[in-house]
Amino acid sequence: MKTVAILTVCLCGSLFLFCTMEFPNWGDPAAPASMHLSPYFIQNAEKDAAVPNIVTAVLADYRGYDTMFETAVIFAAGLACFFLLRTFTRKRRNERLFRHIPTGIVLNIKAGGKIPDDPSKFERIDSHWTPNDLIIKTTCRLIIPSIQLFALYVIAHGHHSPGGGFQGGVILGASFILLAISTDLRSTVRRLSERTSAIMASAGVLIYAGTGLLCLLLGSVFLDYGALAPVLRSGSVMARSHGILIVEIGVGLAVMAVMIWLYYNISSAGKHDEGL
Amino acid sequence: MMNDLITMIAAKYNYWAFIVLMMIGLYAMIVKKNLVKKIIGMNIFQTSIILFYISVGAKESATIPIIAHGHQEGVIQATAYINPLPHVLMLTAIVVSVATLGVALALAIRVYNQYRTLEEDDIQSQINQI
Amino acid sequence: MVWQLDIIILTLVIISGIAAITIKDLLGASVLFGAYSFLMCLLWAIMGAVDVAFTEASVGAGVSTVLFVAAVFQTTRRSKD
Amino acid sequence: MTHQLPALIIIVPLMAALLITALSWINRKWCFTITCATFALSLAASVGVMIEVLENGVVSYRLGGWRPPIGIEFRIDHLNALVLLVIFSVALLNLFASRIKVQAHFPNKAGTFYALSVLFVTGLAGITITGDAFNLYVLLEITALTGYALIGMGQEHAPLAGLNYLIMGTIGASFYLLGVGFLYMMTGTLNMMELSKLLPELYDTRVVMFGFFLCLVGLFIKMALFPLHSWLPNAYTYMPTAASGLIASLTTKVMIYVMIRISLLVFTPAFSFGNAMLMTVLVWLAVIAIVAGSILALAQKSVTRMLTFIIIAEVGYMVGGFWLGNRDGVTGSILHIVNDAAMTLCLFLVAGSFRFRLDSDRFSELSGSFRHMPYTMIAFVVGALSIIGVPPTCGFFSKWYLIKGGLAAGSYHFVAALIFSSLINVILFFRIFEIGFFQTLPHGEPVSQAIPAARGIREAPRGMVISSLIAATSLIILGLSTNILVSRVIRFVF
Repeated sequence: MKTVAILTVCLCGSLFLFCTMEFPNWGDPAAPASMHLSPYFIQNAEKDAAVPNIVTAVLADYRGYDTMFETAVIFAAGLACFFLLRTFTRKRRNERLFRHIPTGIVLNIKAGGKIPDDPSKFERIDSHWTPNDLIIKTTCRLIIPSIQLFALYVIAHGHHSPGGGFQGGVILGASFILLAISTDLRSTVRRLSERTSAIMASAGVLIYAGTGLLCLLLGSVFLDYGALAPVLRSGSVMARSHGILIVEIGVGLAVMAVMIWLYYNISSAGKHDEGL
Repeated sequence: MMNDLITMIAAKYNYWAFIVLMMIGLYAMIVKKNLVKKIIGMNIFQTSIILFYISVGAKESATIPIIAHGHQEGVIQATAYINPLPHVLMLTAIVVSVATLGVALALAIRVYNQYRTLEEDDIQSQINQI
Repeated sequence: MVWQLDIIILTLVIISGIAAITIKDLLGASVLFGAYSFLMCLLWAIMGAVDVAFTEASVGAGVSTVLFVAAVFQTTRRSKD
Repeated sequence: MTHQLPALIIIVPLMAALLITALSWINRKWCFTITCATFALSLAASVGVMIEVLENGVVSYRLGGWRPPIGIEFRIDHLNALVLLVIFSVALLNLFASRIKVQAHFPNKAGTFYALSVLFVTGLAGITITGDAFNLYVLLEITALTGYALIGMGQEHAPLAGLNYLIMGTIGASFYLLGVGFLYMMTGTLNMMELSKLLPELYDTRVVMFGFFLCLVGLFIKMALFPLHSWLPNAYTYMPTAASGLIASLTTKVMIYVMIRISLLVFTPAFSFGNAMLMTVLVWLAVIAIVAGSILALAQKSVTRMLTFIIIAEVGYMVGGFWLGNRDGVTGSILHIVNDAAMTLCLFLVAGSFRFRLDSDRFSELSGSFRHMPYTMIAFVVGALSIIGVPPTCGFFSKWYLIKGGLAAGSYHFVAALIFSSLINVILFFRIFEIGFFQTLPHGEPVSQAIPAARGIREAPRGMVISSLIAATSLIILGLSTNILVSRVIRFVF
């Protein structure tokens, strides 16, 4: 079996190698890929949509339909993970663990025992070893807001610099994941519940598709942001630029929510207890 | 002769690296029995394709596809900027690959919960026993 | 674009790719895969695909690795191959 | 408003999927209604598009208002419109049948199930109408991802089967992407129409040839052509019955449609059918697929598993028929896409009813089913006759065209394989009829205490029975309207 597989892989590789001889040279400015369609994008992106970052312009405007489905793919992944993993039935355990927050001492309360009644001093945990490191917690508490601020900058500044809705959304999501890693999943879920993240994910994609639909309802075709001009009170070029910003915000929202949702489900195998 | 060889290597080595990575990914997907290894192989395979597309878009003596400020008045030379289209396509491909990864890991966790192992041959022997 | 740098990074990418699929410890494999993604991101930054590099840095080296580690924690670290 | 119809086909289900997800966290009651309305609306839109195509020829819709090679366009010709109709009709019928099953199997996740299946259908419809080679890949992945999730929630070994499908499916989709990359590298465009204009000059280069080959191999993996079929039987056997009618009857057919589209639209027929060796090899592969699928189906002991191998054989029919390269073959292949979708839907719905009432669909459990589930069995018989190819069911007519094409091309091995597989199908299904009809008296017990009745077997719920009967009727209607289909629609394809 192994040799057959290696032979197949090598055969595949040598076929490709055989083909590379006819490839256009790497970095050749006269290669067909650089000659045919891309000059239009390079020369017109700024004229058409007032976006200096050509990649953003192509991503959200010329090929905006692709990007809408890219967001839908990530949304589908979140949905799929939830569908596959989430378990709603909790195992009844005959012992419960509580941590005294100021001292970090863990109380193990057997069935029938009295549950500590001061919720401000005790927190419910799921295993004896649940990370509670002061240094990590404090560092993350300091870092997370700046990460989030940077993420918002990345979303908003995607027109002029690398970045955009997708990257910013991932970074925003990563900040919440960092919070979940540094404390525990339970407290993160308390801050941003699963319900919120699911609704936010669909709202994000809905912003994108809704913008497209609005263009259609305003008398143009789907995703033609130029049609938003009367609503945004600007010229059609600036309307395209603003339209791109709106859909980027939608993408950012959806991607952030889905990343958090994915992490919630994968890190706890759908149980949403202590997580990593 | 020697010069020709060097120019050919310079013009193609990126594509060769893509082929090597693709072979690594394919090998891992076909031969490895561990499911997480297979998933890693799948990701390597996908990134190799991204490498291919980005190499197609590369352009010598050109800069990143963001129009320089102060360029607005003059005519924009297409040769001055790298081809942006493959970048756009590959952004989508990266998103697709992380989405696939999420679903794959979710399935792998379900498989583990069912059989308590991630090795494909162990699972197969468990299935055959029933 | 400096071709020496390019070749060094390409070699490193290939090495980390091979290492990620040969190492027996799955946690190590996930971390090596993160390194692989990050090297890949450098490669794209060299080739001028800044947006792709940015995405790969945040997705491939960031979230993917976290998801891998999370999944390995939920399953097992051991692997026979 | 009619010129917006193509966009509505996609937007309505996409928005609905999002709405359903949000609603499933707020108020679950509405999920089913919204799904229903979505499919009905999209079906109506695709009927509208079909009428438009029949009257005015190809419909093109520019997304974002950009002209085609710059932006993405929808391009709907006769073939697409036909496939769209098939997709939404199948989705609607399966939805009616699946309502009770969803409530029974996924009580907490019904909304998510509906959202995933709507996204799945959105992906398929998007694949069908897009005019952009890369966009097709993105939508392929949407279909695939939702499909993996739906399959992974099935019973027994479903997660493993789903993961295997995921890995194979990703290889397939990646090969397709790579093939598109090769074509892009040589031409610089991704639009299908423009590719077909630019490619003829490059036909003799290795890269284009190899790109074509890669696209085909990727699609073969996705459609489970014989040596690459290993993911299909397990995935389709274990998947939840609520989704089986949808996934089993649409995925492979849409992939075959994509193959036809790539070969005829992106490449010209002159190129695709100009390479005699390629055609011979592919027809031989199809022959092997038909024979192997039929023989493997004989070895199975449960209805669903047998059907999965029949699907593999049917894929062989369509691929072989198309690569015969003559008019009759291609007509038969396209006709079979429609007919096979209907047949598979009918049979999978019936198998779903069996599993719902009997908890299993092993042959041995089916004894006495004609007595206790008469309407379900009527649908089953009609579906079986259609698979076998008995007139006036639709299976006969597509097989007729395929055989005519095979004879015209001189591919007698293909004709022989078709007849062989029909004979095997006779054996397969009459075995089940025998068990269901005659074996009411196992172990010589009196009729009143025959096992099925004692187990409380009765007719499947109304929704399932009605939808399987509608599917069965559609088989006969499709058969009787073959002439119209061929002369009004398929004639324009090739």
